[in-house]
Amino acid sequence: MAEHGHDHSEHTKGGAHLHHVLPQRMIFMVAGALFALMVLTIWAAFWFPVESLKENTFFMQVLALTIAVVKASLVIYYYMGVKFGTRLIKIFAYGGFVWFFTLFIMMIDYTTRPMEPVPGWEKQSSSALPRDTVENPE
Amino acid sequence: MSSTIIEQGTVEKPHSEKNYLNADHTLKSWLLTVDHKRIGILYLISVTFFFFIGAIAAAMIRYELTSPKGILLSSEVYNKTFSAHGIYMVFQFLVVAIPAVLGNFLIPIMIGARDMAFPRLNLLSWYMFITGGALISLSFILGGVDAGWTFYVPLSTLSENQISLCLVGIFITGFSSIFTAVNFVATIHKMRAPGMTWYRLPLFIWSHYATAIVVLLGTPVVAITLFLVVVERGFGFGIFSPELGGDPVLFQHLFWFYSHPAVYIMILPAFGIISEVITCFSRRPIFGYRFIAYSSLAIAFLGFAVWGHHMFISSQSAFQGIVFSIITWVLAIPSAIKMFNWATTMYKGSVHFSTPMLYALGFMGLFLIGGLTGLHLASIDTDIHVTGTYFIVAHFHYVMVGGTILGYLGGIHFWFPKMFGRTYSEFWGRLSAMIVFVGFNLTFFPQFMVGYLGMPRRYHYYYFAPEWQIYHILSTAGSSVLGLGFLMPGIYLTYAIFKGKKAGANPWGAKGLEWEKCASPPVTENFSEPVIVTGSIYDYNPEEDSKLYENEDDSMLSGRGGL
Amino acid sequence: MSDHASHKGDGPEVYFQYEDIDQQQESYVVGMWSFLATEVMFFGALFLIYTLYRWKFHDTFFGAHEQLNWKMGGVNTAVLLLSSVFVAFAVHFAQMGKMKIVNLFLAGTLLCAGGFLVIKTFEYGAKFDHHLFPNHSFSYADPEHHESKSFWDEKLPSVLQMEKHEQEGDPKNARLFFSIYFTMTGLHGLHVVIGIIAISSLMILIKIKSSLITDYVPVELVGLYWHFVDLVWIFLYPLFYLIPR
Amino acid sequence: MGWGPFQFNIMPEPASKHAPYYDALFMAITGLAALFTIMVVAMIIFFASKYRRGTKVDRKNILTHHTGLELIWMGVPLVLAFLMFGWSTKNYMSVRTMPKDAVEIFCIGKQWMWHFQHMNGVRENNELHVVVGKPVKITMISQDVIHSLYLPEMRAQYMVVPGRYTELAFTPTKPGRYKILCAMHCGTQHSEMVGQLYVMNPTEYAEWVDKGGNKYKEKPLTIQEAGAQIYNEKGCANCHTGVDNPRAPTLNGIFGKSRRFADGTTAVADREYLREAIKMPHKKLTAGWENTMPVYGGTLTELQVLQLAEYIKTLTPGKGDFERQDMKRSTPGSSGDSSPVDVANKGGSAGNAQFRTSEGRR
Repeated sequence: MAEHGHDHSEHTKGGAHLHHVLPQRMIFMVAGALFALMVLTIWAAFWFPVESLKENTFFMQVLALTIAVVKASLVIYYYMGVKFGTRLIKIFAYGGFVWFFTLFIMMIDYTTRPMEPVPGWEKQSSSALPRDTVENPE
Repeated sequence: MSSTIIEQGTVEKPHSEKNYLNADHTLKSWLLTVDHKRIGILYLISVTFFFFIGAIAAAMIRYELTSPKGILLSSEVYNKTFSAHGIYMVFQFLVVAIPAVLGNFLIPIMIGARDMAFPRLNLLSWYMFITGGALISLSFILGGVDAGWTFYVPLSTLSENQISLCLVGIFITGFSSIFTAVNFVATIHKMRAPGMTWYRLPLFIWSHYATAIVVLLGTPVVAITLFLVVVERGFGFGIFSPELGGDPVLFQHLFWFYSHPAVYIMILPAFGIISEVITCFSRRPIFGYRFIAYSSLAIAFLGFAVWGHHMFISSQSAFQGIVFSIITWVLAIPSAIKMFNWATTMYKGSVHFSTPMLYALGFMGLFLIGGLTGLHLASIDTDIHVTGTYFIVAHFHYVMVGGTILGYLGGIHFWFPKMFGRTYSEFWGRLSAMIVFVGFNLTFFPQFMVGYLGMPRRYHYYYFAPEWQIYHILSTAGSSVLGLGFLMPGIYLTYAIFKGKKAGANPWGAKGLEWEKCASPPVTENFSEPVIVTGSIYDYNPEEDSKLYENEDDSMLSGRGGL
Repeated sequence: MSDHASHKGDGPEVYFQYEDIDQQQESYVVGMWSFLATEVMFFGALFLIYTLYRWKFHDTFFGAHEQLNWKMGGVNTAVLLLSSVFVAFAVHFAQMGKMKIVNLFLAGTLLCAGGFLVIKTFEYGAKFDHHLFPNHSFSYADPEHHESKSFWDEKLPSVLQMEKHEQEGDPKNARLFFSIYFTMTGLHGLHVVIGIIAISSLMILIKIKSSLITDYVPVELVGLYWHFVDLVWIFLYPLFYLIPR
Repeated sequence: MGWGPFQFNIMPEPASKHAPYYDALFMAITGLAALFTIMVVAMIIFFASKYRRGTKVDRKNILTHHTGLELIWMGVPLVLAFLMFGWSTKNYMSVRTMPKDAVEIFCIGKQWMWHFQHMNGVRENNELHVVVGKPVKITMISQDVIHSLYLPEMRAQYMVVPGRYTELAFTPTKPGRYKILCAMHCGTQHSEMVGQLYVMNPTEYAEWVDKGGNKYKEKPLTIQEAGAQIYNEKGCANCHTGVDNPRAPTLNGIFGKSRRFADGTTAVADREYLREAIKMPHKKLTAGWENTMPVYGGTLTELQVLQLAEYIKTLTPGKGDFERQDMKRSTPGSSGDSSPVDVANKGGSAGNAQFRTSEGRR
């Protein structure tokens, strides 16, 4: 059975074993990075130095999520062995995470519900007042 | 006939009487088997059982509706009946039937493997399927479920019956199909025989691959959604409860995120079967192999972006409705591609009307109507009036029954000699195929009309509009015929399993590893020799084939068939 | 299975359905990854629900998140990261064939997982005592409940104790927050429990030198699963414990 | 209605302005579907009979793929699909655009009953009376589960969702009796959640209104009056007086105006906002006031909330739909022309002084 050949796109050449051993040095480095990023995200949440940005919810959330994504990528790429995986494994590894975003098509619904795509399509014909006629209760 | 799938050794081995069926006769050998063929047979028995439960519920619904006043059942029982019909048919039959029975049986054989990649996981999925079915059945024994198979909140969270138990059952069944899909993906990717490249794969495999992808990416979403309903009922978590600021429409989004692709889980495998059957009985290479193969994948992926067309009037934003509408229109194209390619496949073929071919032709006609009436529902304006009526009931029965079940029956008849090594009566086969076709149309075509007239689905009487009765009587009459058509294969196929004539390895003269390299019924290891594939797929020659039959009477019911 | 299996020389066992060890190993890894894609979608739906309600009720979510103990969440993050590192080492040594060391690291992972669950118990216990579990006794914005120190709070070392925050925001939407919190962390906890079962059975199998463990793949599969559990927590932590105002 | 006992109708009577447009599109799509069905079935029958096994025909030079052909049968349906999509979306927009001069009706769905509330105070269960030729806008909300208000002859349907208002508009064009159905499974007696829609001539309608609907011996309170009653019963006026005060902001003229909240956000005070502010007042605190208002989520029904909102609307001078007619309110009975629709459309007017004056709601 030595002469078997699978689809060329997936077949790894030669008799070499599929796995590539992640060196210990790399494990330590990634671990260090992960812990550092964990500290970073807590630090950013409570002691972020730039006051003006700290006020900005959106920025802070994006920052926290970016750190989380970096951490996740480190785990996926090194610890879960995607770096050394075949192309097939890469496709499945990334495919799941990419496909997750199709769920967010749903957000179109919630973000556009208050919108009025059609002229005269008001929720209340009297609520479409220009915003500048605001009366403040104060 | 020169076969270009090169084999080492002969096709027709002298009958070594050992095969997967008689390898061991104990009950334990069946219940603890890891042989994909035996698991396929286990699934065949169990889905048939669940199909008949669902069919009995359907019959009760139909007889109830013959009278505008609803004489047979009370409202409550009626609601539980149609819920049972939907839940059994969708979760316990349609979603699993073709992949679990024919897919399990054929995928390893078709790609030249000795078994699935994970045989024990395969057995586990069958047990989970049975457990899920048992829990669902238990929920109906203990009081029933009346929320319909869609379980829309807040009805399903407020309703006081066995919904939680039923949802747990569906959850487990869902994970059973996920494990099956994991198995399919790994098997199709890694277990192909040497030389079995992607473009030499039978289209059956392509469509099952697309199905497995949809199951993998869709099922967990509905699993978690139904789980949330369970915790909402159990603890009052209230993630969908409007009382707490939750949004009941979110449930519908998440539910249809799976349940629309689920339609493709049901129909894509049938596409695969039809591609095989049409090719075999036209005796010529399929037309547009790559277009059919890639249209399966296109359907699988595009199918994830159209769920909102179930919700055009559900108070989702109109903007999103329009987006979903246009994607749905676009999604009609891949199905059209398949349809045209199948029709063209018969061009210059050597067409033979055996039982599987009759089912396949019936499938094409019915799926055409089912698919094209889908356009009324894809169109965001026409959907308003007919959604939630019998129009939609008729539409999805044309797709699900006319598509999936006819495909399934065609597949069972096509591979029956391979599965059991015996042949059934071609006369009864053709007769029942025609009865199913006629009965089906009589059942569901009137429902289009009564739906357009405004009969809402899930009504258990219609005393306010007695003029609809005629359609319902037609439909019920048709359902009796249809029921007969479904019962007949059950009888003559069961008879044939034990008493049928012995079939050779390749009774249809078909191409493909399962026919040319594999005995009927297959041995436990599938192939007695190692398989190497060198030729192209579907390498038929219609001219030679037709010459063989030039002087034969080949009328529809002659009963001689291709056997 | 073993009666079907065929040994070829001294190498790892190749099951009868496979041609060779490469095919077998990659099949398993592909199967696991496709299952993980499923898991991503499983949690994905919950992340979508979280995003939607967070976007709709941001202020209440901010108010309610202050009831969570971010210090304990942080410790749990560290514990899980550490367990992931252990698993990475376990896979590393499994690939080198040193099964004894593998068991050592798996034991470390188990210890971390157990620690995670203990800390989680403290967190959940405090929530139950403060009537923040969204069942019939849920009560929010009720000073009586959150002033009193519960059993679970007192048992904590003082470093990990949190100053009390006023319970702000709409009680109903806060209930939604806690519903999502308990669903997501609860399901994550369930995955941790499944992981513990998987790891301990793996350890036993390695210990008794079972015929099921002939190469590194079982360790790798369990490792993939465990890393995924860690991944989920990497996102849960900032999303629940560190909501910016 | 013209429903003969043995008559085979293929479509429900088109009785709204939109129905002919709807049926045209429906039939166009049906025609397209029929065309494709016939085409493919003809292909199948032709090929299957001509190339039946054993027939002596040319089977040489088999074609196994032809990209041009594939592109044609992808391209033509695609173009047709886009055309039909455009047509249907245009139709959809026109039917989902709420007419400005519509008769406002409120609908509450509950298990298992349709409850309608007219502006003039008439309340109906499972029946709805409207005038022919006048656009109707129904604002709907559900008390329990999701329902779907389905008027087949109007080709109109929309879901009635708990927790949020949805809207449905149609213009009846033929007098007659039509069906009201619930098309979303809503529990045990789902199939009994049916009613009648009466489309009446203006004169008949005026008589009907004058009698105060079917059921009432004496004239009912208009929706605004009912709202005012709740307003007084619940003691809203104790805090929400005519001017801003330390306890609460005034409600005079808030409808349709932008409100600024304590958290810095703003929103227009529409019906949706009012419902939230009544049922869950702590959610959006108006800037400058404390969270002192009691929660009315449990005490007021959806109908009462609707009535209250309509009353609060009347406190707005010169804004809103019907107020245009009605805002010359200082002089009772001066509500201009008195076509029956206006009778339905116009409620009572603001100010306690005018309640129960017959002139105010002729």
